[in-house]
Amino acid sequence: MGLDFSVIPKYLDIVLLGALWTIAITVGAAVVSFFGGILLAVIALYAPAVVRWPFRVFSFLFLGTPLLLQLFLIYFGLVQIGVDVPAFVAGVIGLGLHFAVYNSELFQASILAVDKGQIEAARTLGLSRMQALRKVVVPQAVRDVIPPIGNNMIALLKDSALVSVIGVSELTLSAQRAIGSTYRPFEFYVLVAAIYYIINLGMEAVLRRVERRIQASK
Amino acid sequence: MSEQKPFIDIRHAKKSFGTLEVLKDINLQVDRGQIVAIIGPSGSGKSTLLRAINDLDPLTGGEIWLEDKQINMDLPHGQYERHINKVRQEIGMVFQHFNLFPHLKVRENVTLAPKMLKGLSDAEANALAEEQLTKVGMIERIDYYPSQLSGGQKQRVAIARALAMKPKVMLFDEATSALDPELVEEVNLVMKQLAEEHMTMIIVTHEMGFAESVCDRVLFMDQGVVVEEGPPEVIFRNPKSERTQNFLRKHLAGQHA
Amino acid sequence: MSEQKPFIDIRHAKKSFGTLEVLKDINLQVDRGQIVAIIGPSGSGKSTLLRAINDLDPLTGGEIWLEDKQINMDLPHGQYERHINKVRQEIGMVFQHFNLFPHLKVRENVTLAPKMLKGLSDAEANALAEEQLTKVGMIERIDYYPSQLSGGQKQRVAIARALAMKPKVMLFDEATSALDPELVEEVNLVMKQLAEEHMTMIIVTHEMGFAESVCDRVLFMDQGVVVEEGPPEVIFRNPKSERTQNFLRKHLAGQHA
Amino acid sequence: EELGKIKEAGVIRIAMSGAYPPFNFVNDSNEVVGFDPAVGAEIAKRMGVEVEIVTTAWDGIIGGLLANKYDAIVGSMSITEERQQVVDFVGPYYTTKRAIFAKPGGISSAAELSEAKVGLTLGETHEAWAREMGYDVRTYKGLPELLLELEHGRVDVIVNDSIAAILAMKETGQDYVMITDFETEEFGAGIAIRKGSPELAAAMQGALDAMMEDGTYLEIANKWVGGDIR
Amino acid sequence: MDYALMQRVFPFFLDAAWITILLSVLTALLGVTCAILGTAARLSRFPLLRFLGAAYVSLFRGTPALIQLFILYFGGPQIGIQLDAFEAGVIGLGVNVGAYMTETMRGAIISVDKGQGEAARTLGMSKWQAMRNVVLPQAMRLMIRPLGVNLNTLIKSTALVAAISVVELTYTAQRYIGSTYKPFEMFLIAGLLYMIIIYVVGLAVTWADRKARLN
Ligand SMILES: Nc1ncnc2c1ncn2[C@@H]1O[C@H](COP(=O)(O)OP(=O)(O)OP(=O)(O)O)[C@@H](O)[C@H]1O
Ligand SMILES: Nc1ncnc2c1ncn2[C@@H]1O[C@H](COP(=O)(O)OP(=O)(O)OP(=O)(O)O)[C@@H](O)[C@H]1O
Ligand SMILES: [Mg+2]
Ligand SMILES: [Mg+2]
Repeated sequence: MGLDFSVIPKYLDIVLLGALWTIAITVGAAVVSFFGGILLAVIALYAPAVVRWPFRVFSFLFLGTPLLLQLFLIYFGLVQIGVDVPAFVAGVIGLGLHFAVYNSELFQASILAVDKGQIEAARTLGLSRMQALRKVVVPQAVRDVIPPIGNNMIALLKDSALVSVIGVSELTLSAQRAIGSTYRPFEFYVLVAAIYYIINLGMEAVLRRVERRIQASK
Repeated sequence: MSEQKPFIDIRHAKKSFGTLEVLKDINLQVDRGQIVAIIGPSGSGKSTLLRAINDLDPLTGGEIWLEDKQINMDLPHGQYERHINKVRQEIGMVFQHFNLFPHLKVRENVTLAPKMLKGLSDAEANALAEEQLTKVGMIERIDYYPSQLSGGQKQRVAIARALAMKPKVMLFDEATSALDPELVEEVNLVMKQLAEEHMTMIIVTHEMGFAESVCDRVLFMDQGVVVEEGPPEVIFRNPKSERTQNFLRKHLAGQHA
Repeated sequence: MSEQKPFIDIRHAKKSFGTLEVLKDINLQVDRGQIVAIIGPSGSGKSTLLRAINDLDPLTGGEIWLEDKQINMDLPHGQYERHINKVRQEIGMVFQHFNLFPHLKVRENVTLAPKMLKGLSDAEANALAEEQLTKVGMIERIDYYPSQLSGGQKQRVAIARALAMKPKVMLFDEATSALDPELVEEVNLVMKQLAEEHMTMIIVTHEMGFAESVCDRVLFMDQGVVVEEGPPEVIFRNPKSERTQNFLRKHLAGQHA
Repeated sequence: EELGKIKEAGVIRIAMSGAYPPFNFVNDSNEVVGFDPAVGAEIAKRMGVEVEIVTTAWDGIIGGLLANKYDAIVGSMSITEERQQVVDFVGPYYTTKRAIFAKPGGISSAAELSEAKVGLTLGETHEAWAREMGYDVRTYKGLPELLLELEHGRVDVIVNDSIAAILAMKETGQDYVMITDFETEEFGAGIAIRKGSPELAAAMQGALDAMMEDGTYLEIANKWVGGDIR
Repeated sequence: MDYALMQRVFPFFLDAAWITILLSVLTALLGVTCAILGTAARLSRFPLLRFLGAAYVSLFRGTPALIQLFILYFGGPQIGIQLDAFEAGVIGLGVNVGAYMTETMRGAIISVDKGQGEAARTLGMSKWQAMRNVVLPQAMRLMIRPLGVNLNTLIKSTALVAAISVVELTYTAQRYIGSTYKPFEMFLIAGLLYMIIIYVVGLAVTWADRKARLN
């Protein structure tokens, strides 16, 4: 069977609506992963062992298993113990926490890479450890790590496709729906790939601008 | 040592890193308004001593007093933190590598601590920053980032940042040795100005000329002990100890070669 | 300029980075065995000129000759590569930050290029390395990694590495300015020794004393032009140009203060 | 032509999800068993070839057939007009009906459906139907997820083939009520093959007819489903 | 928790874990090969090669791996590429992870101090000699950890080939969920096995990293 892209227009609105969901999930999860990552990094580096260890186990659970399983457990598992999170929220949290763990590794490295002299300078001025961390170390660490964090955000966009397992009608699921009606997998997957690619290019452009802004202060 | 009670009083200071003894029973008294230079070869413990004064490298033995407060106290963690943060506000420190906060503009570098720790309003803090930056001749660069400044300019901002906390003492750890030779003078000028205002200062330096011209007293340290101390004329022109003589000879050779 | 044909001949050297003109028509002739110092403020183009000599920063205009070979030739890529790799073997270069290969021991740092480019056997290369490292006083550290050496030691190894290629010229770009003052002398000694052996050298430096004691000629550069050149006595004691005077005054102020 | 190739290879590759008991599922020995494999194997036997079972996720199952990854889908696929535009069907080899289940005490009549959250499996025929009816639809990967969602009240009803759902509830010990007052349709489940192979279709249809005739079919149906589902 | 069931099916999960491991190993090998070519192209002095390298990275990192797999597996035959599911999985994921690894390798190479290459060049080494003897050995150390991260992601993304009928760990779990209606038990086993695989790979990466940094 040859290619026939004429089937697309009829389903374009479904697919585009899916794209909106994808963007919404990506943005939500990106925010969770960013601040979650900072929090996890600070805990990993500075919290007392009793706090650190549970978080380490938690991190390893997220690093060591496929996202698919994690989403499933958050959505279908939490409700068994009485916590009913809506699918969209579960997707944002699952995806966000998954990448928060990745981001935390980056933040940890970049926090450690901030010159020791910086903390010392802050401490000699009389700032407490927490104050020095908040005002001096973390802002620098964040700034230095924006490019790789940005890459994680872009990876997050692509992994948002997995949120379809818990029934969120994002881009990939919308395409499957259209394919389910037309049996034209190739055409729709190419379309979807193109849409992901465009969103991706948009994110890269934003990232480049942010990087340039940061470079200006360096 | 002209008054009764010294302003800074270091008694039997000892410091080891593991088995390495870096400070071995150091005693040093500094009066209010006095300016003391510390010289000595690399690794002799100069920085360690200076850093001990605000407990950045806590001593393993001995006591350090500032006026009537002991600095290196053994307190429960939370109490110690409150105590040391208070003490450090009274002690300004200037580092070899400036340690300006690169993500903040010059203005914010200076206002950060006063705003956070003394609760100054934006307006008050700004006025303070402008005053201190004017003093070190950096007022025009108030809205620059540190990366846009030369080394000498950075160091002057670092001094302004420390001064903004209105410290009672200023500590300088080789404040000019990371600078290009042409930029050294501008920083030295600021330090001389502080000297004229009778700021109490302890200055670790490799610049004998500068030390001679501003300091009341010079300490020569080697391998964790104070080998010799006295007025600059004596230490530089007429040192008693052979170690001091050797050091000065080598040092001047390296500098002028 | 005692012989007929200069050993190194830089004619009308021009270099721009984008719109920034860094070298503006520089001319410099160096005879075999001559030692030339280049001094000047930061950003004046000293490094750029030195790097142009082995085409690391290719000129945008002008010619550079070594004996009877033009260095900066316009050739098809493959040919140019062969040409420049040959030329560079004859020009030793020493950098401010040593640039030793951290993954190789001292011995391998020295033997790598001779083995690869001159096809020396292991035994020959080892003998060569031992010879050069003895010369710079680093033979005992032959099986250390660079990270285990002090700055001065690193720089001496870097010199040995360059010498092992038996270069006709040595270029030094602030070889001692990243070193602690006490470590400067050990590197200067090695350079003096080379001077005694009549190695042709071009030395970018901030150390006027050293320049005066070893160099035959001093060039003062500022903003991409050679402002003044002559024997060290003249340049340092009796400079004609006001810019040179200014520079030296500031510079010495900073150094001795 | 397809038939010739299969005969030549001596094996027919049939696809199913492997996750739809009792029609096709993995047993404790990790073998794919059930009504569908049994029917497939019997047809193969009658065609004189071996059978090879491929399990693949339901979303891509028709894609795989079109991409020639296997020769037929014997996976409880309902025959619909839309599907008939891209594949040919042999059969039907069984019929079932659409059923709607709700929690006891929850929704009890078709009239309330327009207010309900309706869960169904992505890509199944019921999805298109429910959308046409204008229901508030949630789609999931399969029956297990549907049952979990119904259990926790995140959907009010689920729509599924009656037989599979009833058996599943027996398995999980859940007891849901079937809404009976809506107009249900019968569905024929067919064997999907690529278009344009009338000989293959004829051969398979022949085998199917023959096994229905001689009682083998009934035997298989009794074994796996517990009754005749023709 | 139905432990008896878990015990019964566990051996089959082990078999599936081998498929996952095999898939990961082959994919990693192909990925590294692609990455070496991609890196060479991105650092080449020919603009066309640089462009192709950049386009490869951009396209394959810019779209989801799942979609790439679908296009290769389902779309391939429409343009004459017939692959069985396992081959398609290895090729699809391998080329995909190769794009990520290209960036890792390139990043490591360009973060080696520029002075290193220059020092080698001033000794007379050619560009390639400097690269091979001076820059690459140092870049190698820098890239071990980030490549380990790529590998970790890769292992988890092998779950995607379930969608094209390779019965690996995730699809084994899904099949059993379909048959037993015990999702948590099944995902627990699969999750455990993934964690073991990833933990072991993590240990290997840490070991390699430490070894590379020893001097
Ligand atoms: N955190 C540390 N851990 C272990 N040893 C240390 C530490 N800090 C300093 N030392 C050692 O203590 C000794 C004294 O160091 P210190 O920095 O005080 O010397 P210094 O006189 O300031 O030298 P320089 O002129 O090089 O700054 C040195 O041998 C140094 O290696
Ligand atoms: N790769 C480059 N791209 C753009 N500008 C450059 C580059 N390299 C050098 N420059 C500029 O060229 C000018 C001369 O630089 P150069 O390094 O030659 O100075 P220098 O005399 O060696 O200074 P210093 O004493 O600080 O080493 C400076 O303004 C510098 O910013
Ligand atoms: Mg020191
Ligand atoms: Mg330079």
